[in-house]
Amino acid sequence: MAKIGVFTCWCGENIARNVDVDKVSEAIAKLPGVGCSMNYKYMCSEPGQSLIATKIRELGLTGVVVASCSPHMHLKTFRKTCELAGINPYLIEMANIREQCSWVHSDKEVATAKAIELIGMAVEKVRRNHALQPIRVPVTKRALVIGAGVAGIQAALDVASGGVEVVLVEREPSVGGKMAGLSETFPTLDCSQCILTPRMVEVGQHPNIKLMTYSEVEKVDGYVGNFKVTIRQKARYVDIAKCTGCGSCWNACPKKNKIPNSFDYNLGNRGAIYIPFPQAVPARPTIDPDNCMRLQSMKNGKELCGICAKKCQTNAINFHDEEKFVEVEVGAIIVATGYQLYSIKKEQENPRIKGYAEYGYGKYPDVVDSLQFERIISASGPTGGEPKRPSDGKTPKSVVFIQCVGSRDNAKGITYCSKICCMYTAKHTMLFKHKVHDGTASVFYMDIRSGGKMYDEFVRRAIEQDGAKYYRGRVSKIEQVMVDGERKYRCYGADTLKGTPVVVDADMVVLAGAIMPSSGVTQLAQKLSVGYNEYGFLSESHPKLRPVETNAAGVFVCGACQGPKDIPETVAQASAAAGKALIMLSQPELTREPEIATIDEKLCAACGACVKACPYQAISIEEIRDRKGNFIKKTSRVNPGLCMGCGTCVAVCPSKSADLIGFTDDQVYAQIESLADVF
Amino acid sequence: MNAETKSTDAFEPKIVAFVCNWCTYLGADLAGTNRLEYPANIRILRLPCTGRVDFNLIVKAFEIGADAVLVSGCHPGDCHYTAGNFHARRRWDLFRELLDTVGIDLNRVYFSWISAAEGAKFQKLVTEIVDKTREMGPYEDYKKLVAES
Amino acid sequence: MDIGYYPGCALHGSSNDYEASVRACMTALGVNLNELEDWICCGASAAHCINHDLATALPARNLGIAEKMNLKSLFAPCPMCSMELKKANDAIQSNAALREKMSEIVETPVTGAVDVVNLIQVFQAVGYETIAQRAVKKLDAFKPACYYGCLLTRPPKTLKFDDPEDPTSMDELLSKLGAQPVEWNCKTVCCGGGLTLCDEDAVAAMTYRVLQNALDSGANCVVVACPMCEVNLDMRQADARKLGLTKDVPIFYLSDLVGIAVGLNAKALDLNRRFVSISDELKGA
Amino acid sequence: MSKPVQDWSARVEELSGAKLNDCYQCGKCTAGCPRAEVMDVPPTRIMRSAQTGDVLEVAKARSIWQCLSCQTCTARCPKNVEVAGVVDALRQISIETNTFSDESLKVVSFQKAFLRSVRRNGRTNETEMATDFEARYFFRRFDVANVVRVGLLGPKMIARGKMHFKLGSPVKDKALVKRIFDKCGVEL
Ligand SMILES: Cc1cc2nc3c(=O)[nH]c(=O)nc-3n(C[C@H](O)[C@H](O)[C@H](O)COP(=O)(O)OP(=O)(O)OC[C@H]3O[C@@H](n4cnc5c(N)ncnc54)[C@H](O)[C@@H]3O)c2cc1C
Ligand SMILES: Cc1cc2nc3c(=O)[nH]c(=O)nc-3n(C[C@H](O)[C@H](O)[C@H](O)COP(=O)(O)OP(=O)(O)OC[C@H]3O[C@@H](n4cnc5c(N)ncnc54)[C@H](O)[C@@H]3O)c2cc1C
Ligand code: SF4
Ligand code: SF4
Ligand code: SF4
Ligand code: SF4
Ligand code: SF4
Ligand code: SF4
Ligand code: SF4
Ligand code: SF4
Repeated sequence: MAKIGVFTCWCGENIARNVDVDKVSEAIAKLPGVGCSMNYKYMCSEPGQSLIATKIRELGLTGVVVASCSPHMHLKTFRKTCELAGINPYLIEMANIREQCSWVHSDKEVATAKAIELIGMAVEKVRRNHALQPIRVPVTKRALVIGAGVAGIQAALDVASGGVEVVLVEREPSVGGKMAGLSETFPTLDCSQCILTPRMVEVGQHPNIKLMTYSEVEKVDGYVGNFKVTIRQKARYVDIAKCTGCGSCWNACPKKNKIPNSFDYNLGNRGAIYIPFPQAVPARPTIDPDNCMRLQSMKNGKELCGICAKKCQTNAINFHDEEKFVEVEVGAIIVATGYQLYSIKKEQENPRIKGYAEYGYGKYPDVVDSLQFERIISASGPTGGEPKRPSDGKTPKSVVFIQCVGSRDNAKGITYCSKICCMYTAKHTMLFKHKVHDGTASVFYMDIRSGGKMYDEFVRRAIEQDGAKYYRGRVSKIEQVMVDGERKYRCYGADTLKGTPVVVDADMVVLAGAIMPSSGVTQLAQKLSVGYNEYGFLSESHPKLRPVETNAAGVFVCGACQGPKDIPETVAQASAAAGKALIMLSQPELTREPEIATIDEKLCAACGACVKACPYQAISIEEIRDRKGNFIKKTSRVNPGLCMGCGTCVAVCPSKSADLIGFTDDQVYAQIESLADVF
Repeated sequence: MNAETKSTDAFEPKIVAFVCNWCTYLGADLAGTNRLEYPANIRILRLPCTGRVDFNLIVKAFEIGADAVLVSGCHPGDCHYTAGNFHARRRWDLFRELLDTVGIDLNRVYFSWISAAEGAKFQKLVTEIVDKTREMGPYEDYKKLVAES
Repeated sequence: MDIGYYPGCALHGSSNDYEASVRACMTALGVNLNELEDWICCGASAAHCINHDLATALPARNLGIAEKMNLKSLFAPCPMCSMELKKANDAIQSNAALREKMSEIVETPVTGAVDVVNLIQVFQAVGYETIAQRAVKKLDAFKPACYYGCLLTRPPKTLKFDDPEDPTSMDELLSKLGAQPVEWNCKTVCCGGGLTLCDEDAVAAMTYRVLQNALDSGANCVVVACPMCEVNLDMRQADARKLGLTKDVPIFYLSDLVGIAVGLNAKALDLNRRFVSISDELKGA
Repeated sequence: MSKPVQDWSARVEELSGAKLNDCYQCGKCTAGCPRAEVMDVPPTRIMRSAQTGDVLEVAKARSIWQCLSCQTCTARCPKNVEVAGVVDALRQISIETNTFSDESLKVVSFQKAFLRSVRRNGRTNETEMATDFEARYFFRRFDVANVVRVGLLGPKMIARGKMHFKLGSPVKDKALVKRIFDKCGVEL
């Protein structure tokens, strides 16, 4: 038999001024099942709370309604009161007679009547409340970081230094990401390798970091605190435990310097066994199976070449290596898969994105993208930092830089600003001018976006000190022409400030292509249940207040995979993500509100409507079998680790087998029906 | 409404509102904090998300005598649950058809987005709904329909 | 194959050599041209400058005739005509009010149901493979600069044909027939044809740019699929020479080259009336 | 003359179907326009004027009649704006308001001569058109050089059978063509 205590608060004058609290208590006392109804000046105060506690104990109340302010204000307070008094904290409901009544209705009679109805609704609900226990889940104190660019490196080092183990997965043979290939970096023009290499080495040596390069995430199971992740380690054909990195193999490979090196964006060459760049971590080679003569010949049962293995003193080379699957258990996941440049050329993979046939990228050898230019002027690049154009190795005297290529171009299918190209283009003009003093750097831009500490000063320096010529206008077309026997690239542009067309003949053209998320990121996002936008940039929970969390509990994002970003922002975000992961992993166990969905498996028709509707992929269809393993029926099942309690499944279930604890159909209908008498 | 305090012939519309916990409920709280007065004809039911609202809940509200129903949640894209209100929105077209089929006057069902910061919008909306419903008069048709069947 | 045919004013006037070439070539390929009965001018370069409604009404009249004749597709060898026809067709198809208005103005029902095609599309419909099989002569003497001009691909929203910046459909056909089309810059650069009678100096400069680039890229002729391009590049070449054009460049219609490949002679293709005369070798003799 | 229109932006949008506010003044239309070099108001500025509604100034400009309708601007506009359509709209407005400059008379005369020929015959007759154009243009401008130049070209074309004195196959329903012109409110 229900015995409900109803405690009406005056909130000083706040409620009592417009609601006749005595009349309320009187009316409520008459409701069936109400065991006590009283009012007090400040229910949330110490004496107010002890009044409630005393009544709970004295009368053996089975449920409590506090009629006062918004539950967002004090539901937690009164739950604690109940718990202290010895009843389950989920057996209390609040009626909001302040924000929804006394503060918004001045007619006292009307407000009093409404207060009585609101409390009546709460009484009907609490009568149907059940004792609930918060869900507790254990936490595996280990984090997974996916992607080892500067974002992944920073996040891994921070988590590891916080005393938590990290598994760092990188799909390339070396860590470092794009930053490892940059020349000097804005806004300070320090050498990229000089600042990144020490951290790459640290990642390779940190006792808390298990580095898995040339590996990708295959499968993700489980939920926050308890993920089981399967990682695929690609066949490297070199046992990096045995290998010392001596280099005898790659120096002897007959394919040495014959295969385009993707790390140099195909401007330089490597061998079939190679390290992508000298500072690679791990400093261990990889065999490229498509270009190795031995591995190719083995397909036909032959054994050609094999020179590298003969040279190797440590027997590290294994032509029979195979890909391996490794399962790791982690409590939190940080995604740091970075970006790639929009490919610019006429042919595009994504049908929604169009290329720039008018710029001849991919057709004209000296029309390069911005990352290629980074390699061309990088001291570690294929030309040793001497600016040379790809077609004939001549030093370019006139370079045209074009901004917003792809970015902000609706016709090509990308509407956003890539945010960093204004800055790196200014940098490019400076680095070029520092190396070719009599050269001309011309920039075509639409707007200069240089918001950041010392950023605008940086751009102004490019113009004022280094004499870069900035034209405000887009380029319409680039044509390869011969001028006095010299190959030139004629850029048909505009100077919108002057209001005329401008034509500039360049020896080389650099296109600042749009920043796009790394290939394959959407498949990864689906494995992790992380949202992404139409371009594939991963979605944070809230752009301002939860910038590194995602809506998948326990999964965090940082760096350019979330949106275009420069290094300072990337690193800041990586540390933030590491911090958030450490906060989560520092708890002995995770508790979650018990207000989640349940399925009545007897009723469920396994139609799958809920599975499709659930925004968190928390429901799946499973088979019920008897003890002998005979199939009985299919049913949907909620994973309590994933369910966030939104109730969408309940609304879509045609057989009414789904319900939401804490907001059950039973409770909600009772609330509505309580109005039947007064309506 | 309370029959003793109001003269019986003056029609007081009865409105049931299903609102989400994270946006519209907080918007209503803000209207309160700012003392934005609005008609007392509305009864709010707090649900986690508008995604939780199904067709039957709306029908139920009319069955017990509501003259209008409001469903209000977060703005699209701001949903606390990523996509819950998106589902609600997609269902909305279906709702309308179904409601129409069971004979509910679609002019009596309101769907809106009110954020936690939009106390004034909440005040305005409730006032408008009450005014409009007052104009339309009591929803006798549906009650008759229920009584007949 | 049967297809509707809209010659347009140019092919019945100054560019009657194009009509001869197209007709001969189509007959050789077994394409039967059903000429629109009582067609009128599509308005070409003038109507859209002067009156918005007229620019739709003139082509609409022709589309109405085509619909009345139950023609599924309509071949207009002049890209300006086919662009204007297509534009009107699209507008009428997607806008019910305009459909009514135009049907009333042209006193014929028009719904926008006709598929308007250009010369290259007709060859595509016949099939490049089929044409190659019918070829009796290899075009190995030809190093054409395939010139698409403005209106074969532009505006792309209306034409939806080939890449507007780097079209290749003509190059592909001619490569199949043994020619060696050159890579060049001016495939879609305007030759100035629109103002050929009004601003001779400017037009000469534009013609020069196109022709010189063709020569610099190693071409021995320019191939067009447009009567205006032909007249302009051919007739204005004397002026271009004054600006420095290094030598004469013979201009062909695409149908000329296909015709030569399938064995037609210079007379059948009407190759003898060009301003810049064509060598016997290139006439396919 | 058509009715006077107050809001020129709206009128330009109506005639061209272009969304003027989409233009972000990037200059790509000017950069690729084969005529921008000689234009007094290049396409980007034409767009800007249309955007602000200050159109009558541009209607006087030579540029709009120097445009070749080559569609390069429209094809390359990153914002998918119908730039060439805007130019057409301005040409129509300049004729409606009779604001085109003297310098543009030649082109306007040519276009009108063309359409007059179509109105009369249903198709163009080049000889008639050329004579009409030369006559009107010559009498208004005394541009002897032009008469001589076109005069020199004429014989060349006739010699090659490219200029015709009569239409090959005349249009039967010529009256309908006239009605079409009238219904569209074309004044030539
Ligand atoms: C031309 C150019 C010049 C620049 N210059 C500067 C500058 O001067 N100053 C500055 O501050 N910023 C500069 N930037 C920006 C800078 O490159 C980025 O801010 C930074 O590299 C982003 O780091 P990241 O770790 O997020 O991404 P990335 O560097 O892209 O790293 C991502 C890593 O994840 C790996 N990965 C991707 N997908 C997977 C997967 N599915 N599984 C496993 N691993 C995966 C990749 O292989 C890569 O190693 C420049 C950018 C460009 C394009
Ligand atoms: C007009 C305007 C509009 C904006 N609109 C937006 C927007 O729409 N979206 C957006 O994302 N951002 C917006 N911003 C930016 C936003 O205001 C800032 O990003 C944000 O407020 C910065 O937060 P903060 O905590 O760093 O600094 P503050 O908000 O300045 O907080 C600093 C606090 O420290 C206290 N304090 C200062 N010195 C001391 C001291 N010595 N000892 C103790 N306490 C001290 C101050 O009293 C203050 O409470 C806007 C900014 C402006 C100017
Ligand atoms: S020779 Fe052997 S030890 Fe030396 S780098 Fe090659 S694989 Fe490693
Ligand atoms: S076996 Fe392959 S990797 Fe080794 S040296 Fe030969 S080609 Fe190079
Ligand atoms: S950062 Fe600058 S160059 Fe890059 S897209 Fe934005 S405005 Fe264009
Ligand atoms: S200072 Fe402010 S207003 Fe000026 S450019 Fe920078 S961000 Fe924009
Ligand atoms: S309540 Fe929401 S999150 Fe939970 S299972 Fe249902 S739809 Fe999914
Ligand atoms: S919607 Fe309902 S019946 Fe269908 S699978 Fe889900 S719980 Fe079962
Ligand atoms: S190209 Fe388009 S967006 Fe750019 S200035 Fe011209 S009309 Fe405007
Ligand atoms: S259509 Fe006119 S404005 Fe546009 S590019 Fe061609 S000539 Fe220039």
